Amino acid sequence: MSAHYPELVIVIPLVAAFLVLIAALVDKRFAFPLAALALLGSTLTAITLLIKVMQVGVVEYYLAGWPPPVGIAYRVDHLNSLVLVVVSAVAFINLLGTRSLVAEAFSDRIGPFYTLYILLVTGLLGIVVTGDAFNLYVLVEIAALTGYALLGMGEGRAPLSSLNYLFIGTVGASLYLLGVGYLYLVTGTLNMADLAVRVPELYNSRVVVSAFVICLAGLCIKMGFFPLHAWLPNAYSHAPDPVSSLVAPLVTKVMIYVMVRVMLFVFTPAFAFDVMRIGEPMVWLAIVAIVAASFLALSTRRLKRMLTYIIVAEVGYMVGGFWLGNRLGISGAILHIINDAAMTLCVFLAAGALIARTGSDAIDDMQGLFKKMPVTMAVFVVAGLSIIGVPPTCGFFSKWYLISGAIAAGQYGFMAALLLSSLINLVLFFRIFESAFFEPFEDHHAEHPTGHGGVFSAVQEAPLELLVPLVATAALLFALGIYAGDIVSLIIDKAIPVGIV
Amino acid sequence: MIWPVDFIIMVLVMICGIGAIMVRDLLGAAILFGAYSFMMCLLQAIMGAVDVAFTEASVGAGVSAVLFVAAVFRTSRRTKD
Amino acid sequence: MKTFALITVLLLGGLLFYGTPDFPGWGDPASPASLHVSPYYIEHAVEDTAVPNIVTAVLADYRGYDTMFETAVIFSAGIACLFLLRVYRRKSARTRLYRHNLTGVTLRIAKGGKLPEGSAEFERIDSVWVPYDMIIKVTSRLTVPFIQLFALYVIAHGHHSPGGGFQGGVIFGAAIILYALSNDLRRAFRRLSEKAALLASAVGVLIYAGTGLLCMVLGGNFLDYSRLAVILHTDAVMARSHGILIVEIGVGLAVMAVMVSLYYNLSSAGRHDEGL
Amino acid sequence: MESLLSNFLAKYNYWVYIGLVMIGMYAMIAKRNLVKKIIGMNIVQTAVILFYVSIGAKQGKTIPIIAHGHEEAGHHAAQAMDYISPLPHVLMLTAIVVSVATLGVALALAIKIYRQYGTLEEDEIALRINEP
Repeated sequence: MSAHYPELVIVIPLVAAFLVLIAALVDKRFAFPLAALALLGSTLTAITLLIKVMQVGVVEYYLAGWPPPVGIAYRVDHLNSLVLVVVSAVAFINLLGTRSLVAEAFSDRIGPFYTLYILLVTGLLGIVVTGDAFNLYVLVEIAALTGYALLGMGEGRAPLSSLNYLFIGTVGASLYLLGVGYLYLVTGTLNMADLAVRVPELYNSRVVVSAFVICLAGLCIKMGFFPLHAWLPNAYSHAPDPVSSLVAPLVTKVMIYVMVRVMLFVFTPAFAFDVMRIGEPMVWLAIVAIVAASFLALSTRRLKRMLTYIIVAEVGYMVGGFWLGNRLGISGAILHIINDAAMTLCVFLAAGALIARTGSDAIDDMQGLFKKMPVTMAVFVVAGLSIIGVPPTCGFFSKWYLISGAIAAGQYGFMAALLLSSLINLVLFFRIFESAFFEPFEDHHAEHPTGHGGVFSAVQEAPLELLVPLVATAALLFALGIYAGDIVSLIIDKAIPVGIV
Repeated sequence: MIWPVDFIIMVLVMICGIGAIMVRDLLGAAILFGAYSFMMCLLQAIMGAVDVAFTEASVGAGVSAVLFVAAVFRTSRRTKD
Repeated sequence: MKTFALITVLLLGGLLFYGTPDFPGWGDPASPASLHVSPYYIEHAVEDTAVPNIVTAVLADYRGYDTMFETAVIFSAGIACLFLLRVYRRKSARTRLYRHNLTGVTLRIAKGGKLPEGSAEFERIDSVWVPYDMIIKVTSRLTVPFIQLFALYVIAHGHHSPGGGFQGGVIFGAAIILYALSNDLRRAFRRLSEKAALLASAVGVLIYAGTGLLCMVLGGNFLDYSRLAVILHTDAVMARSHGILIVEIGVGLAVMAVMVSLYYNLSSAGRHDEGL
Repeated sequence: MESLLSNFLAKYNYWVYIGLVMIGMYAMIAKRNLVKKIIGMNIVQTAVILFYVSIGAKQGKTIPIIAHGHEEAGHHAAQAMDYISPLPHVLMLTAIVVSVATLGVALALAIKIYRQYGTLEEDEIALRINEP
């Protein structure tokens, strides 16, 4: 059975998605336990797969028994097995943490909700594990379609923002598909490993150059890289809380993983960094992204909107770090994919609990919350410190690698942007900490009569089932920080091709 | 392949595509989109992609057009551009 | 906005235009795309799978994994539409229209009036009043079974001619949509209810994924139909052919159900009382 | 000049696809009606499909269904040069299904927006949002 681990990671949640729907037709109380069981199974399989990859190296799996390039093949190396664990674990923790929020917000459509939730996770896991350029497009579309539906169920402007996201996301995916078509036109294959063998002969072909630009543009749209980020803040901040704490940590990070995968393992590093000479302009764009997004975050008074702008800035960190083109920078970018997924999950879960209890997401309404919700606020502080980059938490270590990479590459502008953004994050979070710690509590329910009712009516500590995942993720932030050196030396170092120094 | 037929269909594809986004009535746009899909299907059949043409005929010209009409019926026909 | 659109479009057009001169000529049999992987399919499809339609063989076997997710895409679209639009609260009955079947007289019953539910003589009609049109109803009732038969043929004969699960499923769905269009949504619900459509779409994709899992249980890789030979009592090649038929049936079922469910939700804006 | 023209004509399918991508993108950015934007999105997707189908085309060859497959299977294998390449067709079957799935979700969102604001025009929706 152990030979089938790469496939089981995907198939367990996929089959569970259909079973959840059928079970919910019978009785909707079956939906949550089945979903949790499926994601638990997927997480455990991903962890065993990671251990196996660390022991024996690259694992290959031929779907339908056809060897590539004729069939579709999985090629699981250190990079995707690590990201697989992160994606499945984040999805599982978020599922546990948001049960009561979901039961309240979607009481009449629990079955479809969990079906879409699991299909979204399946799509993301598939994107990470696949070794076929076209298969990746299909999986991107699954993740995107379910994402549009989940994001569109919020109140107020959510459907409109979600439709805009759909337009922009479809253009991004179509551009990626077009780029793959250009590559197929000159190479005749869709398998990533096979493409990497055949592309080097064609460095001078205009078709490969256009394919590179089109693919990169499509991926930049999908990950919300700065000039193309316009859809992201609206879509994420108007979404229902249980959905934004799933989508925000995962979707942009997985798309950055796709960029790393496509650039390093399809176009080959030699083409991406040396032939195209695109590294310098991309790093400058990333600098603009970080600075602009940080100032945009400073200008808003809404908690979730501020966090979405921080995501845009973090995308700038990772893209910039990757395009530094040296080992330290790329290690930093990959480490930051993991750390940022954990930090974003933690901060969005905490924000979801705060918003559910106070019924408002304005930063001004957070006075005195330390007294009312001490544990939730403590977790929020830990997540905030990690995003700022304070040493024992994981955010510090990935920033350390990124800054060392910037110094090694001589990109002092990028280093300055990282430091400036940390400073702005410090202001952003201490503004909240200060008002939550020192100012007296005011009940804002009178001002927001349409806020959440039911279980979340009184401003008090979040329920235990939400506190356990919250504290667990906060502990995870410290653990990732403490073991950052081991993660880099044992896993990430082996994921980066040997040619990059 | 007969090139005049090919050429005429390509011109028709362009005309239907431009028409579908120019016409100031959403129901008309939906029907023109159906015509566009059908012309696209002919183009694919000419190039020998029979399976794709079959799918495009049933999905693009058939079900997509019905879905457009249903959505327009449930919202409004009015458009300003 | 228009100038911005023009600039973006021209930039994109320029980018696409830049690559085109290096393309191999259109229809060139010696272009790289026709020389690397494709010839393998053309030369080996029949001996590997006993399916003369190479597109079907590649779709359901060599790249069957893509097709499974494609079915999952269409399934998630159906669920997404339901999730976004469905309104479960039943609004208090507004003014309703009923037709007396024998005389063709239309009754308008105001809010709160006594409704002739369950009566054989009266039939509810949509509030957008539609005249009683015998020609349309009879013609579509006559054609629907033949369309459905053709859909089944397309699914079953996909091995030898253009067609397969998707096309057949879409045509089967279109037949039910035609029935719903020519009659009304409530009559269509009597043939294929919302729950049945949901169940069929989930079962359809499960047939596909379940076949894959069965192959895994029998010791092969996921979706490796040749392992089904043990169960089907044939050789590996014919097992692949039968495996393709099984998954095509699953695809057809799922696509049919999803198309109908999309139509139900879009045409009634999720209320499921009055359609087109 | 002669060779330039013949080079241009030899790739006319590719020019049509570029034109369609541009039409679709223009509709998606410049039009303010949501259904028009959805039509533009679909035009972009079908243009990509046309591009892939053009890759697979081979002049003067037959469709990828092997004639008398069963009888001749044992005797001699099919010649790759006689048939149009099937792989792009397979990929595009998938892409068509993806495009109809996207269309369904997009229309559902459009209906939901109409239910909320009573219009499909972006500028009118912006007015309704800014109203107190």
